Amino acid sequence: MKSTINRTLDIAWKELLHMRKDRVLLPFLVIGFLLELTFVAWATSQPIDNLNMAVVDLDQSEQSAALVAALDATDTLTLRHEVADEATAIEAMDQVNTVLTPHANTILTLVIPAGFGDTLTSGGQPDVRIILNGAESVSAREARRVAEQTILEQGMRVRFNMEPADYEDQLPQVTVKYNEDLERSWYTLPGEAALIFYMVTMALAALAISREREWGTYEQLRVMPFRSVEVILGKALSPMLVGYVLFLSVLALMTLVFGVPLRGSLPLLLIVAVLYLLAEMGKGVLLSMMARTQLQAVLLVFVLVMVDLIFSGYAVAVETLPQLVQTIANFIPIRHWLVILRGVMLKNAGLDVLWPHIVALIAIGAVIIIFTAWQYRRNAS
Amino acid sequence: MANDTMIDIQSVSRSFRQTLAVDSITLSIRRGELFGIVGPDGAGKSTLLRMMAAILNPTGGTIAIAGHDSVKDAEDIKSIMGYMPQGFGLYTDLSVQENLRFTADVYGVTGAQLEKRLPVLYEFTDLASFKDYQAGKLSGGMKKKLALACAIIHEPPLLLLDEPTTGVDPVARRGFWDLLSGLHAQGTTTVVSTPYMDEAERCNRVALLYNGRVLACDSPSAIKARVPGAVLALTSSDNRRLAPLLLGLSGVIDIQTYGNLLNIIVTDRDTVRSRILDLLDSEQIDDYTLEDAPMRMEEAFIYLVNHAEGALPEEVAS
Amino acid sequence: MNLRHMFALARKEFYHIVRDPGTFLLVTVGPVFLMIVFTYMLTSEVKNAPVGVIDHAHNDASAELIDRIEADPVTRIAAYYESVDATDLDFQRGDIVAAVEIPENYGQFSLLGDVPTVHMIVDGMEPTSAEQVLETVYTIADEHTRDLAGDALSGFGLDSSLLDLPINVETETLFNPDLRSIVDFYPGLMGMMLTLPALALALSLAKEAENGTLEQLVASPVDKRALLAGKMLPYLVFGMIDVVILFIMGQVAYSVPFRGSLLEYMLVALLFNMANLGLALLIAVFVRSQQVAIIVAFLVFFVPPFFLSGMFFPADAMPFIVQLEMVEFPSMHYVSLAKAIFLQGTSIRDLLFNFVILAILGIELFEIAAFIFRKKIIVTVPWRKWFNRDEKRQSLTQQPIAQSRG
Amino acid sequence: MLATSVNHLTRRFGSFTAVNGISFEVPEGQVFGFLGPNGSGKTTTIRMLLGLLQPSDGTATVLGQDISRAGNELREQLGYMSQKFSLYRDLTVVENLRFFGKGYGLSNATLRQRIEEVIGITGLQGQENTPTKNLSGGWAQRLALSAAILHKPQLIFLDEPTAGVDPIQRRAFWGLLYDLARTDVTIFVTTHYMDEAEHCENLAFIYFGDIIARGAPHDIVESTLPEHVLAIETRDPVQTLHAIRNLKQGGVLDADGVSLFGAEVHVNIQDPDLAKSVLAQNGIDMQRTYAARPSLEDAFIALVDRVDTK
Repeated sequence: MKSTINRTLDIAWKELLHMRKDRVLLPFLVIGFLLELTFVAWATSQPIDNLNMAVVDLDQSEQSAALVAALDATDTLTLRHEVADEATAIEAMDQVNTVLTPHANTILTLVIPAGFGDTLTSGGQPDVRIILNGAESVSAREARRVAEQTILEQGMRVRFNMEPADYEDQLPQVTVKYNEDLERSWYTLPGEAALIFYMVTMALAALAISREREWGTYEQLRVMPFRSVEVILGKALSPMLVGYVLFLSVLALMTLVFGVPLRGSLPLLLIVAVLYLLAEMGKGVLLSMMARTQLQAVLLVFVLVMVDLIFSGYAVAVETLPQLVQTIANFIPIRHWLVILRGVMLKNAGLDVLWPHIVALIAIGAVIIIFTAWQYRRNAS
Repeated sequence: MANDTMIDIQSVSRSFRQTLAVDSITLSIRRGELFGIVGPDGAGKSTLLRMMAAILNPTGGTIAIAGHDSVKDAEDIKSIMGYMPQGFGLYTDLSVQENLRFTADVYGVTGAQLEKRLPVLYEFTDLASFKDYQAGKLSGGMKKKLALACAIIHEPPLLLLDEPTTGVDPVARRGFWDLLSGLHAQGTTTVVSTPYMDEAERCNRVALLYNGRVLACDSPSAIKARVPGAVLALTSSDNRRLAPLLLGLSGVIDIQTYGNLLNIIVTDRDTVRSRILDLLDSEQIDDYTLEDAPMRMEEAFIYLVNHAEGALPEEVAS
Repeated sequence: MNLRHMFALARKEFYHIVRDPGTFLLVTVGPVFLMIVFTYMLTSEVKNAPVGVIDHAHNDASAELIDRIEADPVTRIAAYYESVDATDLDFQRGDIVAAVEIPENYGQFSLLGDVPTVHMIVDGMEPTSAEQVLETVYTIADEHTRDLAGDALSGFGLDSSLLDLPINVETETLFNPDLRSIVDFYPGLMGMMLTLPALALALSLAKEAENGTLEQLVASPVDKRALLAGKMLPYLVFGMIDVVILFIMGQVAYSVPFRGSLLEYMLVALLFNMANLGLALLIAVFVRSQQVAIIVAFLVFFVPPFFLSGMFFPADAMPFIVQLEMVEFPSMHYVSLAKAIFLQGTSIRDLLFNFVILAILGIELFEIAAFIFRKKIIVTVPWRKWFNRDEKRQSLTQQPIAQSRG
Repeated sequence: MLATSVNHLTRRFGSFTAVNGISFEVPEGQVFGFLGPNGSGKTTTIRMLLGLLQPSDGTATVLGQDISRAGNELREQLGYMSQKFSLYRDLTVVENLRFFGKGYGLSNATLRQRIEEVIGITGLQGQENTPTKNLSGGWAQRLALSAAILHKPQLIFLDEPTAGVDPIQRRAFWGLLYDLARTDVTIFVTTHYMDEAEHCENLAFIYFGDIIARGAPHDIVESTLPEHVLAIETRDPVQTLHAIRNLKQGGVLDADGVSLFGAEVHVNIQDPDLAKSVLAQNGIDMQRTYAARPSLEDAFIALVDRVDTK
């Protein structure tokens, strides 16, 4: 008589064979998502620069020219149009970039009133106006930040002959921890990696039983002398394996190619990944039992992923979300996994800090797997 | 009648990549015939039927349906024909009535014409009391009846049915064939493909298809008459022991076990019969009956296949 | 095109949509649900971010600063610490996202120009909210310092205007005064949601091919243009219903301004909807299995518009070749047009280039699908072996007679 | 000894009774046919015997064990080939067999040997590494049978094993079943093909949850339909059909059913000779006639008819 472990492995081996034979699904999932990771990495590391700036210089003085030059010298803003009056400038903001008319869309217009130079050199406080294009809010926000800072520096330079270093200590001091350069990709990439990891393994697990049901082999499997826990674990094992390999490669890709730091303990991450996988596998197999067809299973996974994304902190830190959302988020495995993953990678967090999330993962995983096994047995009778 | 031929198939072939599904078949089907295309899975039945239905172009040869070329005038053919694909080609989420009305719209049967036609079809297929059922909830036999009703909604002179009774139980199968006989009686030309040999016997003429070729095309009785030899039916108390011994007798081509009855196919009735009697005698079996039995279509088919393949013992093949 | 056939198919397709809960949800609730998820992920504003305080001063000035931080909706005071080092653990846990260290001499100015300033530490892990928190706390601290300095100057009998910035910047924001990102994402997102009906259409055609009902249709005299148009029509209708629902949702729930002509926007949405559905038909003409259809549709519908249409990432920043490539995708033109009509009140007349291309795509994609679609069946590859003659022959030689003879 | 014995077995789904207190016995080493139209309760019965479904009422023993208490030990002695083709179509022949063998707890050495044996029995040599989805209907069926007999079960349940398989392959398949039966394996087959049912040694007909006939195929036909079928070959079958129907309606001819059968007209009558003379007197064109015994299918349809009219 063979042991439970042996039988579980028999099923797991068969599942691996299925995966090897499917020439569409696995390659699509893996290549598709690695492609997406690269896309996201590229898109989020793209600096917001060369934004189109228009200038209405009614002063035409040495000082106004210097101010315009200072703004043009920044990476963020590029002088595209010099227009005679404000009305023309605002009209330009109506334009839309197309292939035929690139750079038509003005993000920021600077209006320098007459007398600007004189007021500034005579110690007065001259006015300038900034007109922002709110239709491109992300760019506009960045343009405003850079413009205000540059105008301030230029003013200090002309009026007090002070360079930024001279008055730095009079401004609040800022230290940014963990992600010193505020690299967007450092945050999005681990999130994206978790998402890929999550979707691929869930999709594979969700197919495990719905596929048998569609093929008509489900009944045959139940006639064979397997126990329910052997079937479920066997079914979960191979998606887990694939998921794990994928996780390792994504981790390597992130750290080695995209330069996201890995500051904490790698072994800790590798172990917790298994716990996280177990919880997600349970969910996948559960979905699989609910679905009648493979297509339904895949659609269910999509819906679940969308819901989980709200709570996961995938795009935005959970801490900044409403309290209710934060409470619900505690019951979602990927939320804890993201905290752990980012915590270890960026913050060098250890067990002492992360233990509540690890405990939560184990608890959620256990509940899901027990519920799944119970459902399977109930299905069978 | 000016032209007696409904379907004229001239050396038609069809290949899929490297494989030849239909291999230069020439057939002619007359108006008013109930014509069977019989053969095992993969013989090319569906391919041939799909080409007749003008939804698959031949890679060689021509098909003319009532004088229309199946490639050039495909759309003309489609309006004079009713076609029932293999499987259930209707919408399971629509009701019986909705399916019928949809098909009627597609075939341009409308208004008063449709209102007159529907009761006739309900009566014909016995589906009246199910008209608001979703088609997916009907039993297998009723699905087939519905599919047939849809195929004949525009009273087509030609009906093409691809394995209409596969997976249907005998009661429903019988009912379905009674419907076909009814249509036949009304003069509809019907081409039906089937893997079941007993159904072949209900056709006027049958083409036996094998490996994309026509092995024989004739009336069922004429086809059976081609098989030399006869069938003897033996019942005895110890058939299981006898079967291998009988197979060893010369002149015995094959044995089919039907429970406690053995159908013995022999080359020559009289000589082999006496050999069998000798064997029974030497085995000391006396509570037996040995009778003549009719040749079955299935036996004829297998004989013809083996004949074509050259797999028969010489004494039979000659 | 035979209109009777088209309407017959459209009616049938409508039944399919209404009777299949999955499809029905996909084309009705789906877009709304997805919109909520997307807007949520992309535009959430930081509220009550937990901030730690290391107060070395313990005076009125520091208390006032702490009050101001607490009072700001973006931030709240979460904990007090003795030293900066003590904040480490809470930073790692994520219990605080920023900390403010107030120096011992905070609020004490001397005429020598010493300006005691605060030191702030920000968790930069998530840059978007980190920037918001940083900006908020920085501005509070800077203004507070200025206020204190102003008071101090008045105390010394000096004019507080000395502290004024050298240049006064007045900012005016057009189209979206509060620079809410949802306002400029929303029109584009509305278009993204229209991919759901398109996906449903592609699946529906693939399903007909899988179930064998397409074979029946192909064998009927229905003309192919009517067949495709009839299948498409109900999805077009549901797509437009989605547009209306999402439009109202944008006005009511997200206060997205609308400055252009509603008629013009609806026209643009209709064309985009048609282009999307045409693309779906094109996919379905080539792909006749649901599973593959869903994969191809995902690649065609979601990836390009998301990353390349200029909805989230400015199209200007793309390499020119990518921009040129995007001309073929309806989503780029839709995003340009929708944004301009919504926010800037621009008329189609000023965006003729995009409009004309979108219109061409809307009609042409359908035409291409109809051109390629053949009223013939496609025999799928798995059956190939069935026709393999060698195998058949082999099967026979081992077959009944030879075998039963043993 | 009995391979299976069923006593008043009942299964209800809600208010619907799928199997209604049926009883029958299957002697060891027999080919037993369990027949009925779709939805008559065949599959439900098999599922109960396999332990996949609990009976609502009644008892049954399989290989001497009570089905409501049997566990994995019983399962290891049973083979099952389900209605739908139930092998993994993306795996090759050998991969499938290996999985099934392991599932039934065969050791590696035994498994290798059994796979070779079974492939020999079912004639799958040379197809070992063919993906299952590329096998045609008949070959796939053989593979399914191979998987079901791999662990040398004493009793094999076959649920409509030849659905969709062509006649040549079906015939070969039945040859295999008889070879197995010779090794004292009991074979329990459900089918709705009557020509196939004729192969069985013993039959039970189930219809809407009730057993309506039991016995050897011949006996069932004879006890159900003592009359004959008269087949009339004629030059114009359609016209002849109408003529005979008129005779029947006019009370001239005493016949059960008149139907068109290809080029022939079939009439069910008690006495063929009497009928022939009546037809001849009435000027019916008869090129050739022959009388035949009704088939099992005829008997089955008659039985169902009787139940329905009750």
